[in-house]
Amino acid sequence: MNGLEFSGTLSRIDLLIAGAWTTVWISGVSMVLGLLIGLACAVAMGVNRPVRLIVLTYIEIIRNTPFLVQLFVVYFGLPSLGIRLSPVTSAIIGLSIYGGAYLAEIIRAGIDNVPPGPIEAARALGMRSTTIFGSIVLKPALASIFPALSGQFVLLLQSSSLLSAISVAELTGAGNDIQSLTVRNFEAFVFVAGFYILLTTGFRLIFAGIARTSFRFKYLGR
Amino acid sequence: MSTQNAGAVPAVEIEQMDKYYGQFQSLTGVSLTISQGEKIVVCGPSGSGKSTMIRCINALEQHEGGKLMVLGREVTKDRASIDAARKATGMVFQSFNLFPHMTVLENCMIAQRKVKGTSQKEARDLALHYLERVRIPEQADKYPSQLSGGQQQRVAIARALCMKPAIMLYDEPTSALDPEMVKEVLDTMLELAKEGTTMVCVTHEMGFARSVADRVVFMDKGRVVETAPPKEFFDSPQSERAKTFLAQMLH
Amino acid sequence: MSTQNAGAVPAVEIEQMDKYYGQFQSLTGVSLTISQGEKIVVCGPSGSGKSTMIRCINALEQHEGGKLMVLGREVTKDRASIDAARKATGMVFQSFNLFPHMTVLENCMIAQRKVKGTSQKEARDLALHYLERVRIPEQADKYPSQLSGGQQQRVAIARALCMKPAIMLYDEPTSALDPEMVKEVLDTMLELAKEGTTMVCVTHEMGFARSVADRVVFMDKGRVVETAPPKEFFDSPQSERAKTFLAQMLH
Amino acid sequence: QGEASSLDAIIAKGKLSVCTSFSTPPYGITDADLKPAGFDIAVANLLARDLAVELELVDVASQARIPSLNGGNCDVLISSFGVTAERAKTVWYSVPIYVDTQTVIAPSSTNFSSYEDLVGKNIGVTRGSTNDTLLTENALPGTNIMRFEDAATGNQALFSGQVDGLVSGTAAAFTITKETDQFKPQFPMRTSPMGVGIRKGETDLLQWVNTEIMLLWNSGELQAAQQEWIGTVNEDLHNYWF
Amino acid sequence: MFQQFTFNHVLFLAQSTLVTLQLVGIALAGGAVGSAIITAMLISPIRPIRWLAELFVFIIQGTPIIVTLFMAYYGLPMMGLNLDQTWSMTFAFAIFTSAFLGEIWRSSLAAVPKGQWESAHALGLSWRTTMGSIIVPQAMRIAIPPSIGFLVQLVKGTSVVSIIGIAELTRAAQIVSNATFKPLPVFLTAAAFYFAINFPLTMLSRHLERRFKVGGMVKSH
Ligand SMILES: Nc1ncnc2c1ncn2[C@@H]1O[C@H](COP(=O)(O)OP(=O)(O)OP(=O)(O)O)[C@@H](O)[C@H]1O
Ligand SMILES: Nc1ncnc2c1ncn2[C@@H]1O[C@H](COP(=O)(O)OP(=O)(O)OP(=O)(O)O)[C@@H](O)[C@H]1O
Ligand SMILES: [Mg+2]
Ligand SMILES: [Mg+2]
Repeated sequence: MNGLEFSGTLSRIDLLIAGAWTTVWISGVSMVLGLLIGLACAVAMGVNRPVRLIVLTYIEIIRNTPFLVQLFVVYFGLPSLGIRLSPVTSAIIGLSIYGGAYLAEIIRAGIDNVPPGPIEAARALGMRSTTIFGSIVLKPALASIFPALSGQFVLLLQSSSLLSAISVAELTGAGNDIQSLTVRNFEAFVFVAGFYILLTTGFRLIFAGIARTSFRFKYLGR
Repeated sequence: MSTQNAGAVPAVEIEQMDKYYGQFQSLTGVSLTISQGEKIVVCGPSGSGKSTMIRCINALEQHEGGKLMVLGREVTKDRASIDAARKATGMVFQSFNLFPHMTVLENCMIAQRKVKGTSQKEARDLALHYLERVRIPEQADKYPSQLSGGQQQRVAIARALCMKPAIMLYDEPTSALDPEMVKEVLDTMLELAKEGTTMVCVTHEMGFARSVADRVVFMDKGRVVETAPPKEFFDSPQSERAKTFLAQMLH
Repeated sequence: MSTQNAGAVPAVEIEQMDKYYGQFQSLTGVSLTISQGEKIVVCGPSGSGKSTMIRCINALEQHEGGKLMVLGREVTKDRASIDAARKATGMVFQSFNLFPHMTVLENCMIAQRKVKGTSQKEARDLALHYLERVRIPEQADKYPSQLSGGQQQRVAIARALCMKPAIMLYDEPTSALDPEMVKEVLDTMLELAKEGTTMVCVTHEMGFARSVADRVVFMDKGRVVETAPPKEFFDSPQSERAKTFLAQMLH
Repeated sequence: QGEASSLDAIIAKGKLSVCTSFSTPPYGITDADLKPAGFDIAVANLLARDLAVELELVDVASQARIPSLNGGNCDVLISSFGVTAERAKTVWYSVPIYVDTQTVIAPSSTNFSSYEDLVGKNIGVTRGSTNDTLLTENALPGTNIMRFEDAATGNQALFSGQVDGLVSGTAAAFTITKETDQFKPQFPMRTSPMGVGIRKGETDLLQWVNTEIMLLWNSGELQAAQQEWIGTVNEDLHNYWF
Repeated sequence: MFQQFTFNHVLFLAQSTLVTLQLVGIALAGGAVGSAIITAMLISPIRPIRWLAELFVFIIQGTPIIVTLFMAYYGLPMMGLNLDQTWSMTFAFAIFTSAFLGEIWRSSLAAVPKGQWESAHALGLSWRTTMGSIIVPQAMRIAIPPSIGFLVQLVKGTSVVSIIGIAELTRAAQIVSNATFKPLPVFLTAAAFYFAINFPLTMLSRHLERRFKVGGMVKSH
């Protein structure tokens, strides 16, 4: 195995592109679902102690066990309870639940970090708590955690690399296919790494763009 | 429900009000009656309970003992009474507390829209009206972070005014401003004061107190120590505490 | 190396000094000579370059044009000249900048130990001496976060004094303090000023300027606009800018 | 890959290091005492015995087999290692030690008799295995090929009903069918010889392994191992020898 | 049918947990050295050195650990480094750790307020003294909670080596699940083991975070 030999990998680049696309869309859908779960949990944490405890249990269990194990539980474990999900569905559910736990914490922190001043001002103006949450708290909260959100998305994207374990044909899986076809393992993974870095960078840019348009107020300082 | 005097109802009536933060008693037996249209300046050393009192009037804090009436209606734990107190009062904070994610105009419109259900157009017109009153209509589409401190505070005043409160409460509205901006905000307030809305203002701007206030309320350690017209208060304070306080204020 | 005048060397000599931050010119042709033992108060509107000037004297910033001499030695990019300038000057910042992980005593000892190589005992004695001078020897073993703002600032002063600088530089030393703490720090500075160390102080405490300063330096837009004894400056400022500035300062 | 004889080196260090898998029944599994067992491991034991050295087993996943061998993690690879032309460019094979017949194993209620029956079904394979290549090459459009990281994961998919069928050797199928009648092999697809993997250039080691296999066949020990673990004996194995 | 999921298997999982901890330990040891170097490079005044370290962090943080793993696993032998499986894993994790901890430590140093540098300079303290006596002691407190947080990530991250067949906890669970064909209880047990390692770490990290944030860093003395 002396010398690098990229031609075998290059000629199968379409596999990598297809894998990258799977990675992107599954991660994207899971991120959105995860955000919803995270938001719901973040709000629920503020409800009362029992609810808070339930949410914290969920968060701690997910954060302290490997995603791969969670994935196996969903894909191989649930059928023994009569719930049979396709690899892609399992992947999306697994990733969303996984991401949701992290996002819940981040969003909670964002909500807690909204300065009390504007909230008091809103109360002084007679607004009710639901209005205050929706109109005054949410947007600044999201704005302040946006870097963390985008970081979490990148981590989610990377976690999706484990999905090939349950036969989802994502980027790492495609890399594995190529390496078994070409028997040029290192070359295949140089490409895979390159694709991930491209995706990561691309997503960071997109997120930065979203931040600049949606949270314009943050970037207008004097 | 209200102990109405003959003629006009007092804007604010406080009787033996107590307020605790946990163990700590922040207000002790505070009594004060403010007539409608009156201008009150509240002063006193740090921690004396000035903010606490003003926040109680706005029902941002709940008092524990005594009685508080705003426009003749008692403020209790009851949601409706709290809403009524907030409707009657407008609050301007030391640190402006504008909504950072909304433009100046949106800041002035949101409460009208969400609390009063005013239409978009009406809310906008009223907001622009008050922005003109505080002399910054041209800043309407900027975000707070693009404004100077003085301008931000004037937006905060306009925002409060948009709810047409009977009583304006100011909590050290100029103390977070650079010297050059203090003047523009004080001028704005002075102008508004001339128009007859009731005003309660915590401030240490003695010049302002002299020229605007009907009465100065001096607080210390959670109590109202002295209440007097400004001239009397500044030239011949009665209590020892006020004397030393004034001496320090003027170095 | 130094353009020595007859008699004593000036404490600070600035000639046509320029300073840029990137494109932005923050100081333009600043000239100022400060004799040893002189007390200078620097004032002027925000952004006028007061901090920049004082930071240049301390060599925290490097000036780009002109000449700066501290105790007769020119300050250049040369490491040794920078060290000399820092040795000659003590700096007290607006925000104290105490080392939070060290006790008050350790704060006062670290530079003596590490820069001068003073023995543990000597460093300790000197630290305690200066803590006494700023009237907080009893706080020696506390951590900064356990002190009030005024006390923290006094520790910062003691820390600087421990290095026995010929020139003390203060950058708005009281503006981060609440009114009651301002007085204790100003009193401390006043007492120190009586002893003959050279002092350059950026402040807007006009009472302090009147009672302590030999000269007031008024800056605007990166230039020294006016230099005059305090009485003259406050009572009959020459420049238009100083007039409006003073008018606003005193409302 | 030095000049020195790797066979001599093995003997000198007194240890034969074998890359294999502990989770590929019946070739490599763990028994009730959690000790490695299975056909590949039996062969590894025989090799070590006849070299008179200690045996060291290195558990590697399917797709890591070649890199592990070439990376020097072990001396030989005995891990249900099917012979393919592509792989033979990178490693050397000994003569086959077993010829498996590939099949689809599926729940007993199903009847797959040709590739056509697989259309529209989820069929699992181990990623990068010879089963993978076989199915990929022969599957008709519409067959949903699901690639799992290793035999363990693939088996789990079959057992949890996540796939309708799993391409596997009859040997692997046997492990399952001898335990339960819920699954059965469907139609034979192709025969697939398996050999011992050896790094290219290690002529003396290859030579020794080939000789040893012949001797094991001759003594009947290879057949016994096949019988014990796979349940059948490859009577025509020597037809595949080269 | 098949083997029962017995206490023996649970013991086997427990043993494999030790392998996981071993992996973490070695990765951490290698990573600590690596992170120190990367941190030093990241704050270096020499730009090309800084860029190099930033590029390294960018690539490693932009790549899933499993891909880093494959690269080390397949790539090292190509460079003539014949490490065995465990060592090539360790190498991959040390690289992974260096990039993440290096960045955590750099930002902790940067989080020390600028005023601290300035007052140290104003007192004439040398760069070394400033760093050693003023900045690093403060940065360390800031760095501890995220470093522990990363440790949790690392413990979980080691599960991916199961894919190349190191018999750590996740791989052991696969082996047992394949022998018993009872994936759900087996993987839940494995999850419990991970949880037992990580939960105390998470709690510790949260506790420290809260303490450093609320109490200010000094009151904790
Ligand atoms: N949320 C709170 N929890 C506990 N104590 C509080 C709280 N808010 C205020 N206090 C205490 O109540 C007392 C009165 O506070 P208040 O803010 O009313 O003083 P103030 O007169 O407005 O002072 P300042 O001039 O500094 O604004 C102070 O001793 C303060 O420490
Ligand atoms: N690090 C920096 N980078 C860029 N511009 C700076 C920097 N520091 C100061 N400036 C600019 O230089 C000018 C002078 O600043 P300086 O801090 O000296 O003003 P100042 O007179 O001390 O003001 P203040 O009273 O607000 O402290 C200002 O316009 C400021 O924006
Ligand atoms: Mg107050
Ligand atoms: Mg300044």
